[in-house]
Amino acid sequence: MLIINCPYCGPRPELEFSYAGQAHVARPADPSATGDDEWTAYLYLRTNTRGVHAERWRHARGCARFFNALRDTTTDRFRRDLSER
Amino acid sequence: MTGQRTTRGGRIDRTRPVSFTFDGRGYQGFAGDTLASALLAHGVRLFGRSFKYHRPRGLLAAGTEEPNALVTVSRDAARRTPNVQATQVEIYEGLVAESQNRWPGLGFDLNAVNSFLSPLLTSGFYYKTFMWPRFAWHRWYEPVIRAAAGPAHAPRLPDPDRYAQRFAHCDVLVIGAGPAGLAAALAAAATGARVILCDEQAEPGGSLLDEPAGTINERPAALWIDEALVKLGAQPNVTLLRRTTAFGYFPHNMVGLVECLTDHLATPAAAAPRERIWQVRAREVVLATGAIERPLVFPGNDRPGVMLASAARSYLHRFGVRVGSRIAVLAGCDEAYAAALDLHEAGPVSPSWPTSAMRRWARARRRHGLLVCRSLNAPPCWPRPVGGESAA
Amino acid sequence: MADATIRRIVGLPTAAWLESPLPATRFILRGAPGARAAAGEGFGLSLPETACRAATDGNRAALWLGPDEQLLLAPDGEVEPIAASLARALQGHAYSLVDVSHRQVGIGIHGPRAEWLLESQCPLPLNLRDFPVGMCTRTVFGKAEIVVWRPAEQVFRLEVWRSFATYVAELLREVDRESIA
Amino acid sequence: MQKYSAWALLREAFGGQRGWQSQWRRASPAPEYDAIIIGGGGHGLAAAYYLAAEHGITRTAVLEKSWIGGGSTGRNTTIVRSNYLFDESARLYDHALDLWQDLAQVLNYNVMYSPRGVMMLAHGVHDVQVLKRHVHANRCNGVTNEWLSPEEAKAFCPPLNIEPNIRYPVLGAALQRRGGTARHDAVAWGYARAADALGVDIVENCEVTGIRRDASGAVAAVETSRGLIKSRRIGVSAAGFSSVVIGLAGVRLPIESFPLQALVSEPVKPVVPCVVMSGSIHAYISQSDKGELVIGAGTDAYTSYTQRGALHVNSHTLAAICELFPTLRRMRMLRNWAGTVDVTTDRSPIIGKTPVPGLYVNCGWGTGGFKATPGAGHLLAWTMAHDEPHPIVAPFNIERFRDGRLIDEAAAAAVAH
Repeated sequence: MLIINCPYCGPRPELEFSYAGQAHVARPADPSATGDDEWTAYLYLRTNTRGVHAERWRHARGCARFFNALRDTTTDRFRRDLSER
Repeated sequence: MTGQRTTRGGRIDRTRPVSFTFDGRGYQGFAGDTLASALLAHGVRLFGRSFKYHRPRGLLAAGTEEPNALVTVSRDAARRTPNVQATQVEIYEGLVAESQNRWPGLGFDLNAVNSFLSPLLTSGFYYKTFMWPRFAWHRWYEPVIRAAAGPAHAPRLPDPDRYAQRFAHCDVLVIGAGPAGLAAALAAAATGARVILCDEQAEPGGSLLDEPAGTINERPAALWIDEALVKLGAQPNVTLLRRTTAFGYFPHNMVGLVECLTDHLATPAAAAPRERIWQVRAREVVLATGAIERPLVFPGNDRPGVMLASAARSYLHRFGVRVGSRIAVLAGCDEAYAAALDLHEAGPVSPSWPTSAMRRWARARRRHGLLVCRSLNAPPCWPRPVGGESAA
Repeated sequence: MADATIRRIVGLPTAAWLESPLPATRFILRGAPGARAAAGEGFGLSLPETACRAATDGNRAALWLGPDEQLLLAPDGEVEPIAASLARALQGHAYSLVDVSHRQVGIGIHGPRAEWLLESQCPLPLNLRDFPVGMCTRTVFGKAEIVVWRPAEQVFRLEVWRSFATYVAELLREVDRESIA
Repeated sequence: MQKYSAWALLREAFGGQRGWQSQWRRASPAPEYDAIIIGGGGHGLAAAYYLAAEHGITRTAVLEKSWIGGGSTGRNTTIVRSNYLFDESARLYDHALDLWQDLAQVLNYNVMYSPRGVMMLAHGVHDVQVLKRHVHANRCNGVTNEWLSPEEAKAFCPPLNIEPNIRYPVLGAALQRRGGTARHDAVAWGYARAADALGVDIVENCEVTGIRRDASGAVAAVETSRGLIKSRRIGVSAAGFSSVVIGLAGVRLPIESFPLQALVSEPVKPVVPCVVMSGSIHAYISQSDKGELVIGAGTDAYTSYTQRGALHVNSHTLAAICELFPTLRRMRMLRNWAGTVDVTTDRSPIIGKTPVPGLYVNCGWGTGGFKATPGAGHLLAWTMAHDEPHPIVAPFNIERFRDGRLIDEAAAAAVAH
């Protein structure tokens, strides 16, 4: 069970969180003008990084807020200094 | 090797005899005995049968590293626990234990016929055959192999016991309450840190329990343990968990512990949970798990009568049991000297010679240029090279 | 709703250290910091700005649950006056105010073993250093989501959604049985 | 290849066991191959075997970064079944199941395929509806599957608790009798031995660090920890690390990698006769021939390559197992481990060509790749040999995500991942 640093509540146990996948996946501004490949990339393609991964968590059973964090997927260690609201 | 109880010594309580049964036969031990030590004291040498060839098996160790002496312990029809190490079972009044993986009995096991088939049953033999006809693996061969495998029976009735779980948080988790673990816990607790100290044994002390003559800071080992426990017990920031095994080290310093609460009691309270799982989150984890002796490799090293030298000391000093009257000491580390001396002091070590198999092994090793030592009967019981070879 | 009725519906167990259900008037207030300040005036108690802290005044309490979410607690039966007063104070602010009085059940745990009872199934450290008096948060107990608040050293108050209340209370009692043994 | 049989065993018994040959050579990589498979798990070794055996492409190498069968092949719970919902899946998984039937004879290696039945439990009305739908859909596709009442389920698996008042009551079960288990190591070793006998080089401790492409964009070579190896035909079968390997060629996959844990108990005499799975509570159990109870847990919530997971995931699974099998509560777990699983959005695999000419992929099997080992290898080999997708795997292309032709098997995956 990971310890995850919620930027609002501080370090808390993983049981309180929901994982929300890769961070910074932006929805195309105008879907109707977006080509199939770009739309597919938005919906399905993920970096699946082996290394430092920018990801989103939601403190679902805590303050309920989403936030971003950096975690090394080869060690599961968070870069605590860099989690942001 | 036929064990016997010494007249004094050991950490057992000789004023409190405890009766139990093994394979239906009644025995008596003392409070503080394990099933292994109590049976050994009665001269029992045969504790089990090997997995494949059903060869006879005795005690190799005195602790949790015991590979042979697996037994089934039952409190009642629903509370049968298979595959328990006899070295880890604390005896209580009325304990019922049975040997496993034998038919009709431990002494005479018809399955030992497998031993004669050993040239056929080489490792991985099942990958090389049983392929014809196509359907036969699942219908014919596999059921026979499955029935033969598995050393014990799973319980047949629903388990009526309760089990508990809890989370815990600490600054320092110390795993193992031997000399290193106790020292680490004392040092951490002195700083005001919250400390959890756990040990799989009923009694903290670890290897010191096998070293009554040892000293720490010029204090006798037993006294040092007692003082350490008093000091730790007086501090509210310390939790000492006995009979508690750390079983897994999970991400971010989460350690799983299992605490045995009632298996050592003759009459546990009805509401008492049998075990408690602890999910401990520790800022720092100290692994003070000690060392276990590696067995030496020679033909027949798995037969009853061959035991780790450290185990022989443990039986002597913790349980007041001499593991035999004629003892050959053969070890790969300096533990051999201490073991030989201790065992000798507990009653003269008879002139002991390696068995013919060991002699053959020793000759073969010498041909390869390895140093071979044997224990001698004359005190000081100091090994010296065989055949004039130099120890240098 | 009368106390006895709630007890019958959720079938909560009772114990000397367990007080439940704790009837109350409950509101969830959501809104920006401006709304929080205004609501404080309407509620008669300045709402906590520090994360995971509760503010109390007399028999009213406000619990910080999130940066834009507060749980307001008041004695049973005060829904209408509080709602009206908050509506007046919050005029002009963007906010949401939901009466959750009957959505959840209050469970009080007190005594020297309260911390030990809760730590069995709650993954948070609840010792006084990590969870001081006045701290509150949403978290989990076993499989259930709860709000836990420590109003005094040996007193915890849980707010549990109604359908989980029996589960939480029974689980607490199960843990209690460990200590009897 | 030395023939394995009862007779060979007997001969060696009298000959002092000196006549056994090593099962495969420890090959060093040659400078060039007609085909390279990246990943020496069951899938990759099977692909190499079928390339050599059925397509005559014997100048093939399998490049494995550690030891063969040490990844997901050695970490799974060995379940074989084909009770998936959609037509495309039915063909894919039943193709594999057909190959399992006589795999031991084909490879001359006893892979211990044991059709002991796979039972999937329904704990609620929704489960009942979903599983009955599966039974009907399977039967329409000629895939064996049948519906059992709770009493029939208990008759098939006696230790199962079907009391109505438990936390996860059993309301019925779908049973695929043809499903079962196989011995995972034997599958990898059997394919390795058979492929080696046909001339395939199995190169262990050889990590691929780059994929080179020529001016036309087609693959030309792989850079490895053991040097550059040329080939114009490269198949990637690197479960868990598919994104990483295929990313070396600049291709992105709709895949995320999660930890998946499993456990085995101490060995006991036969007590669980079949495979029992419960998709809605993330638990499944079977018993190995050695007597260990083999238990699969759920995936952890987050992507990770660490091959380890959290205790609470196992605890959840074991709590469910103890509820369903109350006689097993006193059993103790001996080992616990995790693997890394590639998960696609629709929980179906990707097999076929990639946008890079000469580069083929077999990935995205999620938690259920073992069952498909012979089929996936067979179909990847066909696809690589013909440079066009085999008709069975054609729907499982990468483009299905762009084209909106997803094959959503989440309900059949048995673990919510």
